[in-house]
Amino acid sequence: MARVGVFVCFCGANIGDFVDIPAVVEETKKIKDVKYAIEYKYVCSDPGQQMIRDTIVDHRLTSIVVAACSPRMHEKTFRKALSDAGMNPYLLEVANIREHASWVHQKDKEAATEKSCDLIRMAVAKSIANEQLHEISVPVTKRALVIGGGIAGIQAALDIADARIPVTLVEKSPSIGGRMAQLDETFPTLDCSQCILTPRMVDVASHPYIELLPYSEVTELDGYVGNYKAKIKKKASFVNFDTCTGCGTCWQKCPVKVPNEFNMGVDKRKAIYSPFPQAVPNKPVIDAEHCTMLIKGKCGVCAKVCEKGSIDYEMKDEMIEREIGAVVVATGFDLWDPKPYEEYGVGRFKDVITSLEFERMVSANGPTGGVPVRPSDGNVPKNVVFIKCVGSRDEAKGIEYCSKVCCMYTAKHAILLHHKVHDSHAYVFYMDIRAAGKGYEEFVKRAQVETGATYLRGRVSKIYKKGDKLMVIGEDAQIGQVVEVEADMVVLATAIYPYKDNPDLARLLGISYDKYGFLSEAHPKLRPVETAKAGIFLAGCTQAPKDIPDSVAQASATAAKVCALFSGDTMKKDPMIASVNPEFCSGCENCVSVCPYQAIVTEEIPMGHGSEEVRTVSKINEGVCQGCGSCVAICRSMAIDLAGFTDMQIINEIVAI
Amino acid sequence: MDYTMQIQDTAARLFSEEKIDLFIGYRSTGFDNNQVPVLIHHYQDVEQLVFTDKSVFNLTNYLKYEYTRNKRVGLVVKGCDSRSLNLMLTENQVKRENLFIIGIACEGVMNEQGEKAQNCVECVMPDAVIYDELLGAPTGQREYQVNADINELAEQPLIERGTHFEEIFENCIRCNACRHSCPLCYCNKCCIDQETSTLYQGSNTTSGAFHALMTWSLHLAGRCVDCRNCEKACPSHLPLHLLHKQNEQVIYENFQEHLAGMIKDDRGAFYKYSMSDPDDFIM
Amino acid sequence: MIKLGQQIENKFLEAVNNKSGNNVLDCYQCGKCVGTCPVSDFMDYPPREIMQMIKLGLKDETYMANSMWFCLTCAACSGRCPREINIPYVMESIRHLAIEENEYSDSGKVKQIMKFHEIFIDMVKRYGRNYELRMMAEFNIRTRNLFKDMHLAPKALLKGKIPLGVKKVKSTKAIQRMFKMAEKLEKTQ
Amino acid sequence: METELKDKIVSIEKPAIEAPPEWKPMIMGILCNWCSYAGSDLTGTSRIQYPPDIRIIRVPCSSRVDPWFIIKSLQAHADGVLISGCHPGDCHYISGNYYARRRFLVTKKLLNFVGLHEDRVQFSWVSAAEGAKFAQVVAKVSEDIRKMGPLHLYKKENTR
Amino acid sequence: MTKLTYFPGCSAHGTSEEFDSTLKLVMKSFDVQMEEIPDWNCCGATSAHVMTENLAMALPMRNLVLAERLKNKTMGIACASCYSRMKTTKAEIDANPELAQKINSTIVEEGEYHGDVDVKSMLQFFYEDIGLETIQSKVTYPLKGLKVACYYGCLLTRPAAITRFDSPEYPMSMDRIMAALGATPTEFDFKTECCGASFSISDTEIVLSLSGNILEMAQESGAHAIVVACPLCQSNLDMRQPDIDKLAGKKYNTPVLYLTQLMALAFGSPVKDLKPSKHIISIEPALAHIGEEIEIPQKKAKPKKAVAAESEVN
Repeated sequence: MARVGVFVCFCGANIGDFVDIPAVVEETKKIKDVKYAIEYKYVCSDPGQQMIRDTIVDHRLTSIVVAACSPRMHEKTFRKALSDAGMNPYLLEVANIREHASWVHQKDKEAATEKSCDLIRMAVAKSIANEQLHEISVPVTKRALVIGGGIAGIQAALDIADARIPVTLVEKSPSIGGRMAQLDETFPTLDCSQCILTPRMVDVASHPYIELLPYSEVTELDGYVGNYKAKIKKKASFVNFDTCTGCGTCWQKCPVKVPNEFNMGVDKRKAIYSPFPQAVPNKPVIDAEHCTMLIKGKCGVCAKVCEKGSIDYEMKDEMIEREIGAVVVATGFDLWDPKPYEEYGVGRFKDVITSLEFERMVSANGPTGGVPVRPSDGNVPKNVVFIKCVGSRDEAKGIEYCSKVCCMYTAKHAILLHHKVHDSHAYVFYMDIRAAGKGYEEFVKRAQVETGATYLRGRVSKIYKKGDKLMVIGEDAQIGQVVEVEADMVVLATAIYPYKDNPDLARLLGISYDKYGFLSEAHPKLRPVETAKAGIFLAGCTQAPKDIPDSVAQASATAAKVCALFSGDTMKKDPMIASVNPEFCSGCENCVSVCPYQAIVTEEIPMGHGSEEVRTVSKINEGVCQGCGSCVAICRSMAIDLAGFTDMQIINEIVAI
Repeated sequence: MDYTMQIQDTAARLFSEEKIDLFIGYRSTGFDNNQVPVLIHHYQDVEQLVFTDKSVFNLTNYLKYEYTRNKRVGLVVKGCDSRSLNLMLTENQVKRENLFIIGIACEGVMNEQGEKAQNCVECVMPDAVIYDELLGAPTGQREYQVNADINELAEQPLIERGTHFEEIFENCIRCNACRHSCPLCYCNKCCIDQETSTLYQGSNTTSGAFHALMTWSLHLAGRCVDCRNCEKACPSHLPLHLLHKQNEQVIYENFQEHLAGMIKDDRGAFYKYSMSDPDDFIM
Repeated sequence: MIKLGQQIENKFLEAVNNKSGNNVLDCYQCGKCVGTCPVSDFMDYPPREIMQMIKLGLKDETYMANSMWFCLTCAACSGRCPREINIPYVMESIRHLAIEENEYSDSGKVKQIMKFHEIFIDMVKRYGRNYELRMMAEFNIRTRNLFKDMHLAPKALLKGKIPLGVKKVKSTKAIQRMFKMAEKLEKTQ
Repeated sequence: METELKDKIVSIEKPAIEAPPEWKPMIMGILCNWCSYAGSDLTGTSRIQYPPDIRIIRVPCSSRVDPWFIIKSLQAHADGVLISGCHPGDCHYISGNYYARRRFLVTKKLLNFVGLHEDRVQFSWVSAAEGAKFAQVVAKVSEDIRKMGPLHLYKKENTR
Repeated sequence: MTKLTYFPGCSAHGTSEEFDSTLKLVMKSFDVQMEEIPDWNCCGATSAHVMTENLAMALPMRNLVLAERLKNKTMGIACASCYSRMKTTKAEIDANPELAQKINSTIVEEGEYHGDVDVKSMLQFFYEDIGLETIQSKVTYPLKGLKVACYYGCLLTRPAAITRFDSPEYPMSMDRIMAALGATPTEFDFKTECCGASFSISDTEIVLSLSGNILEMAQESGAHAIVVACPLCQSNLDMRQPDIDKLAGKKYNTPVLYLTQLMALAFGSPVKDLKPSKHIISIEPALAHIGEEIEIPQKKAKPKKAVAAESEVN
């Protein structure tokens, strides 16, 4: 027999002025099952809560209804009051008579009062069907998986590992380092990118809590927060890393030349290669697409010259599995391909290059020894035009967003050009200069004033070739005149674009991505590093364009999130989730197809009646279920129900009015 | 359309090769050429089997009962029946490896008045879509036709339509024959019988029938294949197809021309969605 | 000095947007159109500035500019505009609005251009087709520049470059009726 | 006998003018927790007034709404039903409202088919920021229902 | 035999007669029968849409209506300006049935518009419907040795959304046709720059400046001649060339030929069929280059810096 206690709150004047509360209490007392009803000035106050606690004990109440503000406001407060009194907190219901009655019917007290009575009647009816629920605790596997070994992935892995949590770092290329390793110097301080990055890379390789898996890719992720199971493909490197010393004889002797991705194709690498001298691990891999031994079975030079016998042409891809509790995705970015800019002669003019090609050229370890040269004839350029926003902020040919870093790196390029070629001149076409960051504006000033780069406000209209010069036409909007710059080389500040495999990866991980392929955060402001799927976090440019400091900061933030997740042996979870009554379930698996979280699995249970046969029924994975109720509504035999919002509770509410 | 001999031959072969434990087909009642379903367990009984344009029932219904579960079954399916079978396969109610399916490229069956049945006139897919052996010449999918009765009713004023349906609901005796005859009503426990749903409806009342039939038709929305087993089973002769065809039409017109059970592994319309589903009815 | 803030509504912007089917507010003043436009050097205000003037609601200044009369509708700008504004349509709308409100520059260049177009349309109205020689002659007469291009004439005529006659459309009446109907439509709008 | 039959003919939808003067519409509102319920709270905090005809039930997501709730509400006491969820693409549970949208369309059309006025059951997308929209939606539904008058859904056999 | 509805445009009977006549020769070799639209009218050109809204669409629409009567799938238009007006009008009225009805109301005698004729420029027709292979197969007199700058002008490929043909910035269709004829198309960056178009008469100064740039770049590219597919472009570049010469202080001496003239030549027509007398700048000196060996530019010796580009990183 239900014994419901109802507490009606005045909320000072908020409810009291617009609802006749004594009348509501009188009406409430008439409801069957209500054993106690009382009004109070502020039920959420300490004495108010004390009153609830006392009444529960004194009147042996079986459920509580508080008629006050929205449950989104104080449900937790009142639940705690119940649990302090030794009552299951989920036996509480809140009737929202403030937001839904007193505040919206301020001119009609009678109607507001009548509506409040109805809302309380509904809450009472619902509370009768309330069940005792208990927080779910889910065990946690304390190992993190970091996908991507760029600066964001490196930082996240190091920070997590420093908290003595094991980390598996998966990188698809032969070395970690990512895009940052390709940079020459970094804005706004102009310190050498390699110099600050390589110590971090070495730390990763030597950290006792980090397992580094280079040349590997994640292929599958199952499970749920705290209990993921990842399948990782270790691609065949054809080199035994255990015995290889990284001496380099093999790649010096290899006869096959392939465009070098690390140098953006400016020069060639061999078919057996280590991407750059500071690579970690500094062991070569064989590029199976180009190695003649692997394609045609002819050559074998590398095996012949290797003194350690580390070359193994028979090596196969290897699948490994790791149990992990959390995932950090840091897959970084690709450069947007400027091909649609036909007016800039992209693809036709060799001396129109992208910013990263320029970056490699001016890099001391780059293909041209740190001096920019014209790809067409190898001469050192004197007049260089830099065009910003190529792809960025261009709905017609590129993407709508601002890539955030181009203003700064173009300023850096202008300075570097001046450093490398003293008698050169930089012309920068810009639309706006976005230099919000510590020391950024000062840095742009340095490019303009100290280096003397000519800044022209306008988007370049066309580039054409005259002799061996490139003629760059654009408007300088500040003087309202069309200018034509005679240039030796043009550098396009191409946009940051999400890593091309992001959509596939997102599908594999079960997280969402935007129309460009950037992975989506759970909330743009308040949950910028989490995804909508619990236990999967984002760091770096995989989420949006970022510069190095921002990527590092976000990576550290993910580390904090991972550490917090792993702070106990188990995790607590809201019990308002779905469950299957196997007796009613007929195993049609329609629920499996509608679940947005893949939280429903199937299991075999005995047929019953002493039969040895089994039948398949659905089963909800408690750890994964978020309690949306999609499966409940489509279950025709009502075999699934949602704790806290059961069919019975809702039908009671419907019938109560 | 008479495939009696072919079906008898195939059934006999299946029994002799011990490929099946049981065969579901039609036999003649000996009365006015009417036929009823028959379950054949033995080789010698295959002579009872017939198939003509009086073979109206959807035999896949028998696959949902315990006496066929986990048995190797041979059966005859027409176009509509094969679609319900497809859905039963998708929804894990039968195992494909247990079935030997004789598909019919159907030319339409007769109603009680000896005319071509309405659902056959309006049929979208007369050929069996899943089979091990196909009899007859397939004619392919046809253009979707709006049900004639629905067309007629939709033009009536609201109040008249309400009255029409009130009569239907009033005449329902809640015997649940419709449910038993539907191959897709295989739930272990029907929601209509559960405590939660019986609350506040009054069982054998107009309102109760309204609730039961509406819920039932919505559970079959996007799944019903218009075999009309339910209508044939109904002792009150209620035009139950009205509810199903109405839903089918709304679903076909709005959700990428969805038709139940046409493709294997294609679930009912409510278990998938498209971003471009109609949104204009929502404020 | 241009004074702003006296009017809140920008009816001019609205009119241009409605007529052109574009939103001029999309323009973010990058100037790509200006460098692209083959005739921007000849304009009082290049297209980018015209866009800004519309945004500011400077109707009279825009009407008085010669820019829209110089637009060749070559569509080079719209193909490159990063905000996908159809600039030729915007120019065309200003032109039509200026004609409708009978408020436009009376500079020699604009007059000359308008005269040319008027004569051209007149030719079409009369013959259904263009009568090149007659058009050139009439243009020279009406702009009182009798000897313009005269140095070309002997050579062109001699070589048969410009024929002396025109093949008229048979149903000139139909064409003339079309002109009338179209004019009526113009007025009813 | 004849009077009884006549009574039956207009038993579901009666013309609004026949409504008793003291009749007030009763609208069952089923709102998703994350968008529409939050939006309705915002209506309250913004003190935007709307007709007091709606009774609100909170569910986690519009996809939790079984069409059967709608049928039940109409059977029980409601003259109309309003269901509201997150805008497409904004669902807190990724895709719940897309599934719900399909069911709602079919349910709405079916109810209309069996003789209920089309606007007895209405749907809306109201975000957590659209307090004003929620008030407008309720006002519209309330006005529609007032025009239609009370629903007589086979009521004579039911007692409250 | 394929049938093609043919809209010649006013200039075909005037300034571009040689375009019209060679076009007919070329079509004959492709076995395409051209049916001229009976009693077509002027498309209105730039003037109509500069000055008016409705007339600018009514004039082309009458032609579209007349073209539909011929029941051919495609209408080929010789003049680029006519093509653009026709294609734009078609796009607009097809997208907006109300507008179509409104404009149709001004066309009384000719009947109703249905929208079932495809509008193509002759260049597009050659490139898409005839195809490079067929063109190549008809060549009996390869134009080897002739270097040409292919000039498309504004309207053949722009606006891309309406023409849906080739690139608006650096089109290659005409270059490929020229290559199929055996000629050598040069790398010419001003392919789609404007020649000044209708300012030919009203503001000659502009034409001289714009066409001058085009001639300059064509000469720079090493071309013996410019190839065009638009009568207005041809007349601006050819007829105005002496004036441009005066302004620039040098002789360009670059004849401007129609695409079809060179096609006819390559398909075996004698030079006189090209009507060389119609050209202000004589075409014979350019045609004399046919048969010359083209020097293949020697690969430049690798400069020192380029050595670095070949070195390996590792």
